[in-house]
Amino acid sequence: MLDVRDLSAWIGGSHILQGVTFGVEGTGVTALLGRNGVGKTSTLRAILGELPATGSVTVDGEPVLGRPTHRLVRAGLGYVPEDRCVFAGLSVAENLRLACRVPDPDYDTVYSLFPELRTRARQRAGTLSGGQQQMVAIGRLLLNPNRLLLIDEPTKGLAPKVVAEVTAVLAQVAQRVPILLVEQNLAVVRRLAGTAVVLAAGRVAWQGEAADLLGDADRTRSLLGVGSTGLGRGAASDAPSQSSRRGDH
Amino acid sequence: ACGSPKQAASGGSTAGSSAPVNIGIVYSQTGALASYGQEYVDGFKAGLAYATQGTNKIGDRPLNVTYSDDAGDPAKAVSAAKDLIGKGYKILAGSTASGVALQVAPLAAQNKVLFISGPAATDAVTGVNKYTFRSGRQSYQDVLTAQSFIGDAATGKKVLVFAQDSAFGKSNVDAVKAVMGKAGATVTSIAVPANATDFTPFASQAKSAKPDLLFVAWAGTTASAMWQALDQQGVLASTTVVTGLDIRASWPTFGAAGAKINFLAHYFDGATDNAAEKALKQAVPGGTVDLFDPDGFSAAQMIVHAVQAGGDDVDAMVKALEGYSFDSVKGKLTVRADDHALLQPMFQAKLSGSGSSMTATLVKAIDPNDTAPPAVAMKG
Amino acid sequence: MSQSSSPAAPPVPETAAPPPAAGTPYASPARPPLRRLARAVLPLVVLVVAAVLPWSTVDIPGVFDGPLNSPGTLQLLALCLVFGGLAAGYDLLFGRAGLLSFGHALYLAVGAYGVDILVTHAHWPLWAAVPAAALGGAALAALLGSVALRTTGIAFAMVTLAFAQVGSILTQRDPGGLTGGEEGLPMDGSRLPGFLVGVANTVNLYWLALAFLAVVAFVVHRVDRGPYGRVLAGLRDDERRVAVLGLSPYRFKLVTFTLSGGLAALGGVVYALVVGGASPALAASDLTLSLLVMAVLGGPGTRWGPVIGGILYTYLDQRLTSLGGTSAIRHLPGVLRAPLSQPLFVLGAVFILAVYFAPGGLAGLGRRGAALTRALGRRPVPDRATGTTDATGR
Amino acid sequence: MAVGAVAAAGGAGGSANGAPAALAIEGLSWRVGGLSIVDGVSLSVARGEFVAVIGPNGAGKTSLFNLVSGLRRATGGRVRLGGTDVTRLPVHRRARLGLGRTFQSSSVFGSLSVAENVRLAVQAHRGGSMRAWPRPAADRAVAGVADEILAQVLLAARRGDPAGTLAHGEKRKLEIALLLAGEPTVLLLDEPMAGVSAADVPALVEVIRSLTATRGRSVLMVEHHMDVVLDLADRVAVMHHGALLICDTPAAVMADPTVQEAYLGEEL
Amino acid sequence: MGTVVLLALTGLGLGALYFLIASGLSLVFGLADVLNFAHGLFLSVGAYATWWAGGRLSGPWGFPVAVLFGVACGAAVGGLVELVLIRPLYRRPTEQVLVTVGLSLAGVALLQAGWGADPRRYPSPQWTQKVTRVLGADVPNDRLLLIGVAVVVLAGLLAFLRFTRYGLVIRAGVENRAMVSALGIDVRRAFTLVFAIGGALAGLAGALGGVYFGSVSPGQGASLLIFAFIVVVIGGMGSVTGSAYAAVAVGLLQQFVNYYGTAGAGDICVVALLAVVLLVRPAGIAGRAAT
Ligand SMILES: Nc1ncnc2c1ncn2[C@@H]1O[C@H](COP(=O)(O)OP(=O)(O)OP(=O)(O)O)[C@@H](O)[C@H]1O
Ligand SMILES: Nc1ncnc2c1ncn2[C@@H]1O[C@H](COP(=O)(O)OP(=O)(O)OP(=O)(O)O)[C@@H](O)[C@H]1O
Ligand SMILES: [Mg+2]
Ligand SMILES: [Mg+2]
Repeated sequence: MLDVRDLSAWIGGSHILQGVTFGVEGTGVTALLGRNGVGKTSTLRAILGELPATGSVTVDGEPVLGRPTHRLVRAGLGYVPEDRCVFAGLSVAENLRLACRVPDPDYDTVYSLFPELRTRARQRAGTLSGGQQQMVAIGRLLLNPNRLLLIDEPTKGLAPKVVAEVTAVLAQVAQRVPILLVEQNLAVVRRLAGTAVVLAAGRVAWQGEAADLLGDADRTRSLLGVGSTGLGRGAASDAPSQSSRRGDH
Repeated sequence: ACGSPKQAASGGSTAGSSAPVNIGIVYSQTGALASYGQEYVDGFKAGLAYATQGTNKIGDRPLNVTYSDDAGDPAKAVSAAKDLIGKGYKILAGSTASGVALQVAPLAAQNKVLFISGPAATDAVTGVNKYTFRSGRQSYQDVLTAQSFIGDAATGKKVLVFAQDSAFGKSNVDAVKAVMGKAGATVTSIAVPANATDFTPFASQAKSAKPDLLFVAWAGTTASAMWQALDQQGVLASTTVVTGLDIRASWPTFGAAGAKINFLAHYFDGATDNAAEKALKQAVPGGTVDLFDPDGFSAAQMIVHAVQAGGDDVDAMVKALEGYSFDSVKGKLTVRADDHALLQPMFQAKLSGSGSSMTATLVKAIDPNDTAPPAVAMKG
Repeated sequence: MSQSSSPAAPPVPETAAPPPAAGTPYASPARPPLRRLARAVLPLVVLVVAAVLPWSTVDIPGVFDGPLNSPGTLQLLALCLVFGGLAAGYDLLFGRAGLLSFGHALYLAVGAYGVDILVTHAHWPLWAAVPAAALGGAALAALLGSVALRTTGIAFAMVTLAFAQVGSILTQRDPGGLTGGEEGLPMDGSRLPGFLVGVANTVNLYWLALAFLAVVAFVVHRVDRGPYGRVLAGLRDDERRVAVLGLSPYRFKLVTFTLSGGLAALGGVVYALVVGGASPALAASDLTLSLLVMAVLGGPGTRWGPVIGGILYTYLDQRLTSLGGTSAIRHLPGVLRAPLSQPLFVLGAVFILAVYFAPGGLAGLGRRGAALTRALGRRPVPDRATGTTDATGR
Repeated sequence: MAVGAVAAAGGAGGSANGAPAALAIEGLSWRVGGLSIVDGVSLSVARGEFVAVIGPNGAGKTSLFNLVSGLRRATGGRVRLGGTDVTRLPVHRRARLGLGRTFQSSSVFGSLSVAENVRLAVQAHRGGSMRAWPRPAADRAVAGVADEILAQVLLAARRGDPAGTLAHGEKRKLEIALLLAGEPTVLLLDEPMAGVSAADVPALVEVIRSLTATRGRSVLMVEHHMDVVLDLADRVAVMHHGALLICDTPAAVMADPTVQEAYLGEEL
Repeated sequence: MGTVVLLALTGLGLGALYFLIASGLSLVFGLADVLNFAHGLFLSVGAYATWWAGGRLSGPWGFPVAVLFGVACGAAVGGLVELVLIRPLYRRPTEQVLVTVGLSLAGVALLQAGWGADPRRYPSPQWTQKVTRVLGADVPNDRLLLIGVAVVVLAGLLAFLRFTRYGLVIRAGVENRAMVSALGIDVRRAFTLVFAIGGALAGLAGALGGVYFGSVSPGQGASLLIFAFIVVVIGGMGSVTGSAYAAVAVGLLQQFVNYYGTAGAGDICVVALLAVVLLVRPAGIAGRAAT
């Protein structure tokens, strides 16, 4: 489906991606993991032609590097950027309308998933809460049919309940469309991802079955720097730290 | 190479039997008044040829004329003048814009060089200092010409001055008050912002004032709209309207109004017929003389006379020019000794025809003495 | 959410924010002591050279008509220096604090007309008139600034423009015969100290202008280096953040506005002395625009950019008028001659080209050149057609 | 509901034991365009206390922070910092009184280097920002402090780079650094962990813990990562539709059925 | 009575002129977020183009055709400027504005080089210079013409913004260009279009401005620009309807103050109005939205 070979990208003269190579199968979720600043977002942006890049990227065999972003998107690459990028000056409705590429956009899915968006249709997106903005960003994606989705930290800033809901939706979507997902919440990754790609310093450090990664405590720690229990709710609230703080005052 | 910071300034052309006479012309080659400047320079060249019988020499001293552009900006004019003076030039002329003339004049006094102001019409140049002369007319002379339209029967007449709200307009208003007020007329004025977009309010103010004589003091690009407003509000039809005749290029902008206006003219093609005029007419490109050609012409005549009499001694030049009376394009011109005002004939004219084929016809020429501005004390 | 523009405050248009990074010397890591020494000493060397310039009789044909020590050249240089200083002072607002003012000409005019009127009409001695005019300008800036700074972005630009426009209209209208309207107000030379009067003394005006430039450069540089400059840079990036850190943006902006206004007024004073009078063009909004152009030409927020920009712009503005006369132009075919003999045309064209080929201003050229070569050295040339690249990529 | 909250606050908030609460919010409200975003919230944070604020997206948490820090003018109620009423004070005055905050979506000085960002914050706290001439001793001191702080938040490596070029997670850390520099007595943290990679969470948790453990600072923190909340908070306040549902010990809150249903949903 | 009617109608006419100028400015500023100093140049281009064509055409349809020609030229110049000068700079908003500044300098000088600094008589049809008697006031016909055209333009613009997606696309594009193309939209075309429309509106304003002034001169556009700016800002940057209100207010204010107050006080009043509005409502009458 998506095939990234030896992808290198530069920002302001610094070599951000140094030959990233991985692939995404026809269905399911491929998780792109790694610490802050290793180049996850840059990878997505390079694929979409937002960064000057070299190497080869093909979707269904056809090369995409160097083609203007809006062509790629029309061709079916959906993108949810990291910092949401809702248009602050536009109303929620306008934000959605802007995203429609097809005559019959699928508003039902969007509104059933985020009722908020219907009730706040006329509100300026800039005044939305962080989470609500995230909803708009994801909603924009689901309006149009896509061949491949590139999603950057969709659950960031969402309340646990919404996280669960979004995760569920993405799971559904993933049955129809393959997703390349950047995510920090390992619980979500565990729930969604079939395969995982771990980046480190602009290179691929590991790739394979997500289960193998998250199943194996040492590997998780070495690659992601956390116990595989990661961010399961309440997991990290271990006694010593509690008591230690209590002891302080 | 090393020298003193003041060295070049003290340098200059040493008076020699055949050393060239340096003349600096600082005028508007570019900028808003470019076409005035053009006319002035055409006239000046013609004048030099005329005054030197085509030799462009005085005695056997060739005339070396340097033309530099001030773009209507005093700063540039001052730079240019200082540059010329620094190079030892003792004679400056030009200044198309009043603002420029006023800022260059002091330089003449400070550095003891001869300066002959050009088309700049401001009265302030007259008597500004002993080294400054003028080769054109001044606002006051326009006004005195305007008065000639109502003659001495001004007593009890209502005169309204429709003037730009600017120094130019103000000086006109003052002059009218002085002249016609003295003659017994009651003078009122409307000061109109020069850059106003719509003149209807002012036009209807003028209408409701019902004057016997409306004197319009206007210059600049908005003239057309202004006249149109006056015409549309029926002012032109209801009273005698007098204004100055601008350069030929602007005539069409009077539009329909043109025929209804009495013009006082500094000069226009065909106003006079004399030797100088003939010489000028065949010298200027296109063969039609216009408003400011005579100014350049007379400037040249004055310079030549000054040099002939004074050589390189500026004070001698000044002496020679004071009271100098000569025949020029406009007729007999006289430099009044005590304030350097240039006494000259003025004209009344009518416009006829339309579009580019408009022609001005002479109604009456006014004697220099009838348009002589009151003498002012020499300031510096 | 709080980051995106709230409905209350108008979105600060990017036009108000000068190109980032250009302004901050901080971004650059510590440089070797030698370079730093050079940075400190070089300006002094330049200053000294500039100061002794009038003794040189070198003639640079084409650049100046006349040797360096000829009054014409000195006068031209003096004007250039004045505007160099003015541009630097304006950049304190625009480049450092990111405040886009369209009304800076007002303070310049206050200085010029102020000193002119005090000397010519009120017959004050110069030594009293100069500080009075300069402080007057600063005071006015403080007053109007305290009002205008309640708005931001384009709104701020327009309020300042409005104030300046009133000033411009007033000078045009010649209230009480003070300003001389469109004819301007020549300085009464007889009331000035002798060493400032007369062509022979042009050199003193030159030194005066140089001194002014030095003062401005010193002030700006101080502001730049000290903590104060750091705050300004912060304001330029994110005002709200500065407030949250416990500093009052309004206070800092007002101080800067006043300071910059005062410098402009001082510049006006010097201008009036150099040119020997004041003219309404000084109060026109065009002049503010040209200050903006100068700053951008040189590189807003950079140390020497605005100065260079101001000098260059003024030089062109002054010299291009005579360009029209040169035979080189006169013998061109009409299509070319007509535009090229229009100084403003050449100036505008030059400016546009500069914006393109010297983004971040002339001052940025060197730096960018270096960066470019580095980047090119590092990165293989991608073959856009196929999206592939030669293996030398890594 | 708010009333109950006040009671809860009164109980747990340090105001019981005589000394004024570090931060006291009393019936704070904010209405825009007819709808009320924050609705009579009352809450007090004792000296050295750590209170977490949770609630569904759009509950009004960030808005509450904006009211407390002064970015928005409250339409009702008052805010006290250590006894002084700051309801009418401008942002920077509140900051001077020891109130510090971070933003949900990072806002750092993009064109300044990372180090300069922190130095600016340090000097803002230490004064002398109006100074336009260098004073080596002071400047060096500032730089020193800044570097310590950068080391603390694991950003020392990037001190030279323009802050605008930081990756998202790195910006979050810089936010905290700016906060530290101000040595505030009351901290408002808006989702400090959002976007921070799992690997760095524990370290940051420790940084935040040290913030409070030392010098008895008080913290009000919005966070959606429940484990972090449970780990750090003494009390948890739950907001819903702009109002305060409950404010109680973590355990009690987690047990509350409304919270379960409205906020937490079922475990992934 | 007559005077009041006269002032009111001519005031409206003035307002209409201001609006015609401001509308293009406002569109470009509100949508593309470029404070277009070259707008005055576009204006002059339209005026000169119409003047040029009007001199060559005759007959009842001569002038309308000439106006169309002027509008077309304005549009062409506008589009061209965006393509050649603005587009390459979209990452550098400040420079965009500055390029328009440079353009306004160079362009006006160019016109001057071509046709000289002196005003040229404008080939307005006779009837525009006649007056119509309304309630005892001789109202110049060109004012009525301006009012009519202004209304049409307003309606047209609102329709454009409401019924096409362009308004949306461009407002979004100004905020975050990359993101718009990440939604699969070609922003650049939209931007060029808006500049072309802005240019066309300027051209129209220039063409009719010529009728209004009875002459054309290179600086004409620039001299009107400052009031256009004021109108745009008072109206709320980028709000077309806001500009309409503001234009009328400014026009009437200027007219009446100029008649009843001391001459020329009008300008100062307008400027004062601007300052007051901005201090009370920094976002202008209508806040900021391209509607
Ligand atoms: N504009 C820029 N200029 C220079 N470097 C940049 C720029 N933007 C990002 N970088 C650097 O590129 C590297 C990768 O950034 P990227 O955003 O892809 O990381 P990331 O994996 O998405 O991090 P995070 O998990 O925090 O989002 C980071 O080190 C960042 O500092
Ligand atoms: N200026 C405004 N106009 C209208 N509604 C607003 C405005 N500002 C905020 N809101 C609404 O107020 C509610 C609270 O916003 P807030 O950002 O405080 O939520 P939050 O609790 O921080 O949510 P999140 O956890 O997603 O950040 C949201 O529904 C938001 O849409
Ligand atoms: Mg990222
Ligand atoms: Mg929030």
